[in-house]
Amino acid sequence: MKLAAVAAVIAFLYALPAVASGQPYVLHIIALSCLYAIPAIGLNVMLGYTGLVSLGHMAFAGIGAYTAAVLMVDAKLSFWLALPIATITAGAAGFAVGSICLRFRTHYFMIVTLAFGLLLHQVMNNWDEVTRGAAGFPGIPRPAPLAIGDWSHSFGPLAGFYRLALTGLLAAFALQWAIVRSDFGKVLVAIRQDEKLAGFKGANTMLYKTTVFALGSAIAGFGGVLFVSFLRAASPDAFSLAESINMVLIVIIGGAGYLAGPLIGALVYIAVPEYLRAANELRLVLFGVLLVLITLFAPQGLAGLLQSGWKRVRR
Amino acid sequence: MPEGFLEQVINGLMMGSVYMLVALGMVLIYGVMHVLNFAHGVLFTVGAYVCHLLLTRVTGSYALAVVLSMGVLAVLGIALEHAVFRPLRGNLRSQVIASLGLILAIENTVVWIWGPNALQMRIPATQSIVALGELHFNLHLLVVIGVTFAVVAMLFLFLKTTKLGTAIRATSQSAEAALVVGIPVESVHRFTFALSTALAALGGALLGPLFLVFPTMGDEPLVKGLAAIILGGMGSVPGAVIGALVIGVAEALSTLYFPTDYRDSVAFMVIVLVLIARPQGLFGVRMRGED
Amino acid sequence: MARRFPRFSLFKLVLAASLALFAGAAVAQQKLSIGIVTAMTGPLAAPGKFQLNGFRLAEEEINQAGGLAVGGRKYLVELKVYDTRGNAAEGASAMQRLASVDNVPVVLGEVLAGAAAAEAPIAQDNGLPFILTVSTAPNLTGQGNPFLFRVNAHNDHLTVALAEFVARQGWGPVAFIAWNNDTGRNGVNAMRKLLGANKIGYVGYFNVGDVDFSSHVTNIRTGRAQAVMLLMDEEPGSLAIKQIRDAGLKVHLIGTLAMGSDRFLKRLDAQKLDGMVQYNAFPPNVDLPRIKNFAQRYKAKFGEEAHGFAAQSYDGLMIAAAAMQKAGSVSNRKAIRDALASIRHEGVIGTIQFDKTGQAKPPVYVTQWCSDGRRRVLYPESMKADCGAG
Amino acid sequence: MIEVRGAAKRYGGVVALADCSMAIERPGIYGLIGPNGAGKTTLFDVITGATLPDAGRVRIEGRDVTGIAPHRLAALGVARSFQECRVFPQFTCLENLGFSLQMHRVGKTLRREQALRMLRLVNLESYADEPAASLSFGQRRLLEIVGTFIVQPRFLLLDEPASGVNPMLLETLTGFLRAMYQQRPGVFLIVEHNMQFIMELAQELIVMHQGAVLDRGAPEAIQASPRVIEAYLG
Repeated sequence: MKLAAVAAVIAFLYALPAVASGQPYVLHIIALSCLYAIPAIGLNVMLGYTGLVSLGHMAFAGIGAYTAAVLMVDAKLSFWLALPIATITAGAAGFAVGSICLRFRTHYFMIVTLAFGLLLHQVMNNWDEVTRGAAGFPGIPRPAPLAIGDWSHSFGPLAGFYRLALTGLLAAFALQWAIVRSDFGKVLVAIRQDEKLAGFKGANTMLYKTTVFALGSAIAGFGGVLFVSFLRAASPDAFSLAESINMVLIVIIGGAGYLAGPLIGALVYIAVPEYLRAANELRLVLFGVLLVLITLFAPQGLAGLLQSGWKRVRR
Repeated sequence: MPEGFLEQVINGLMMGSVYMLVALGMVLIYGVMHVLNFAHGVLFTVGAYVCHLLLTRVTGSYALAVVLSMGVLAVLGIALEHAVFRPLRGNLRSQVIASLGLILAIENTVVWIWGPNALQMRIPATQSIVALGELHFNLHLLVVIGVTFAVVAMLFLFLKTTKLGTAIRATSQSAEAALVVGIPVESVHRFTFALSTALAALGGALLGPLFLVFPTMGDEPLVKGLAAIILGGMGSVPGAVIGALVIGVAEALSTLYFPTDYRDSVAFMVIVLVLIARPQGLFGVRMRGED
Repeated sequence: MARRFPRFSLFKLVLAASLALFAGAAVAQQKLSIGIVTAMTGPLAAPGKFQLNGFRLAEEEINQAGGLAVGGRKYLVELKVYDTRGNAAEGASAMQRLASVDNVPVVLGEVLAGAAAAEAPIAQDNGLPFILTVSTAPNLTGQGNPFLFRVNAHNDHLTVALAEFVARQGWGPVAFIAWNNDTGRNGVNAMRKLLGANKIGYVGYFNVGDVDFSSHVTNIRTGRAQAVMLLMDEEPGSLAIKQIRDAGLKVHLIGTLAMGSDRFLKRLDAQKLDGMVQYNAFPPNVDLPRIKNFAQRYKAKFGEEAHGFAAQSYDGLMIAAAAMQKAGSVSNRKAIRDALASIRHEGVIGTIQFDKTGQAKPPVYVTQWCSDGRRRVLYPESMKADCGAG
Repeated sequence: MIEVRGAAKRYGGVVALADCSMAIERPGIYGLIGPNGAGKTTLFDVITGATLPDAGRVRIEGRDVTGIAPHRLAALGVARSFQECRVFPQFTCLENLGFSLQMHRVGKTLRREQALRMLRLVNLESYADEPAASLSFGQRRLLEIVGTFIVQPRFLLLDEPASGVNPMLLETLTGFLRAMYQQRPGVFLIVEHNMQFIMELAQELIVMHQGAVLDRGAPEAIQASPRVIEAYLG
């Protein structure tokens, strides 16, 4: 029953370009929400399930994005080759940085991730020869059409890319789901609850945390590649400290430690401001207040609220 | 030693003393309540704006405006402590996240009220230039440094000699023990928060005339203040003072040796290295909040 | 014909503006939405404001003249303004919305290069002409996007005259204090290219929001720089000059167009600015009717001296209007694009004509502050004029 | 089997362990007692790798394990409980036990079976699917201790297992510990303040005082030891 509902929603989303062909703006917003939800899933695995509050998450999305940009534009590599390479690069960078950051805990961990986030952002901003510097990296291509046998799909037009973004999100979501259900995920949740105890029970917590940092960074990098391919331009500002903090905001508002949390968070973060386009400063004020209220009164985020609301309805 | 080395040290000490005010406020809160308040930077900004408002609309006296803005911010601090930080006590993660939310809310409220453009705060009395040999300094900068050091001295005296100061130090060592010996921990928390936000306001009000008053003016002092208290060892007041000065000097000196577009990272990488070598910071006794 | 047409339209506008005062109630006209993307909040809100002022003035003048006459009908222009905060993703969404929901025939604006780079391809997808009026990053044009146009001179072009001037003065080494963003970095790179690396002294970058320049000042002193180029906006610019002068540094100051205005003077004093040169796209006091007139109208509406960004943006909207007239349509985007590609427009900043990459080459100026707080024009030679004309 | 040689540890100015040496040669239930601040918990922390001693070595079965990571000790068959009682609060009782088993590479299907069996032994089976946070303190304590036994450790260190447990549950606990020892004898080292409980259970008592081992012997002998009485009263 639940499965059927999910399948129906997914089918509807895939069919949307055909239904809403006159609504490219809607497709654009949903695609963008997907592209924010992917790094948010990466952060949810770290923050929501393992309890690692990284304040430099988007820097790894940036590593993926710029790696792919350079590979596609300068090395003339195909998107389909650049995507896995960039994802792995972001993951490797996450592993290296994570193994330093994870020597620290709580506040110290946050500050050290913030420090690395700043450093990586400065590299993107300052390394003119490779990243094209602060002015941004224009001319990043959309993926080339894919043809398997008789079936072919092109990703240049909005509708085509929309399906790719959706597929990317589903892949990231499926990975998250697999992680959470696995024994590996069990250890992560144990670490979140009581890291010391998990260690005495026999978990090599450092290894698990580093792995999850690398994994989260790889997911962020994967999202970053799709993001710049969607925008067809990369800009260091998209991977700044402020964006990393916004990512934390997305995960918390959506519901940290819930499978659907990052999706809800990204949708709220992207779609609501688009809806409120008029009131600009005010909408950021509202987001700030919402974040404070959620930490105070609904630490489970919107996903948690929905779940408990649903339980109440069913009762 | 490259040319200009000494001068850079002086530059660094000056900026370091500005960072100090922010660092002190943060370290007091951290020590007593174990809260890392990321919103401290925007409170600094609000302090500057309130001071500007009081100076131009209410009183013509800069000194009075500074003191009043400290009062206003102290009240705001108490309100925040009561509404946000007290309910989240003991939950580090939520406190940090709530303070990130406060940054968004407060900074954009400032933009909403005062607009995105910078305001100027001119205090004619402190505009002149003081020459020290070949070097020239703006008088207001010397005022800032003088006031900062006076405040630091007063704070130390206060913490060491008064009953309330002793209560603060006791609470920061162990809240439970403080409760046992009859210290009203709740009141100490409230007072510490008020003191800390008043210090933030003082920083903003002092810095406004030297530079400009603008919505993101608190970001830099926040980041540097944060760096300072980590370097000094979280929770150590003398550590914060030294940490702020070290950060200021390291930053200024880094311009002699490193490309300036990596200046911010240089400061932070120094901190990461120090932490790897000495996890408790320069003056910290031990890490708190480990488990 | 193409040459005379815009002039005629401008003349008509001015005439109609005065007539409109007497005309009273006009016939009900149709609305024509024009898309604007700009930074109204965020770190680049200040330049965004000047940009929007220029659009607003053009909107008002067109409407007071009774609207835009295209294909036998009159249209009242209505600006659809979206704030992008200089953020690429928000800019892309705004552009998509303007293209498909608001269905505008043309979009103008953007301040930040990174956002413009993400907006331009979406404009191209939708066959929607997009006119940049402020962003100066050189690599924006030249991406093979036929729908992208830029009214203002880009960085390399802007700095040419200044570099020539600096080279002629024999100042060296030239030090820099520059924003660590596209404005600052592109400026430094352009000057390095033009002056030669051996003329470049200390380069001090700072982040948007930094206010203390003391360590840069020290390094400039010890580096024995003869001139300092300040690549930033007016707010940090005023702080930097104050700190340089307070420190007693005797160097020639070189600035950007943000530092050649009376507003900038108000932040400092004439003595601190004396002798400073800056490149400029629109010196408001130049003795040319087009410039003087615009400066007056701008002052009447906004109560302050005209800003180059505003003048460029004003021209942007006017050239879009002219292109729609030339195309004879307010909805056929392709025709409007083609009209833009071939148009020659006499704007307030000078003659605007787009090359194959969509880049215009309006005149650029070098102005210099006099000791009395007025400005003189040093370049181009043909316009050389003394204090009070810059 | 467990050997501590010359362990020393200071926290700031406070001496927690001072040249503490102790050896346990054969399986049995050992009680570790001493006045508050004698260094019992610090000794536990040093043995289990939670704390790196300032000086001294720890050996388990002849292998130097000083300061090694807790998870490596767990792999050697060392399990411990905590004075403050630690379980995973959001995990259910089953998940808590299942996690211990998972860490010892027990397959998924076996986990549930074994966990249920253990819960039944301490009368917690009706709480199997309740989160640990909803249990009473005493029940949580039982859960914690069951969680250490379920992996059949060869070295078990319990830190004040009886504190905060009501008399009825205490009986369950005593019976459980005995049964476990009979089933699979190992080194059980138990810090305890409840003298009645530990006297009843332990074969040998080790008395700590001022950061070192003061005396050890059979419970009756220790009860009569003048040194121990002096330490407790002084």
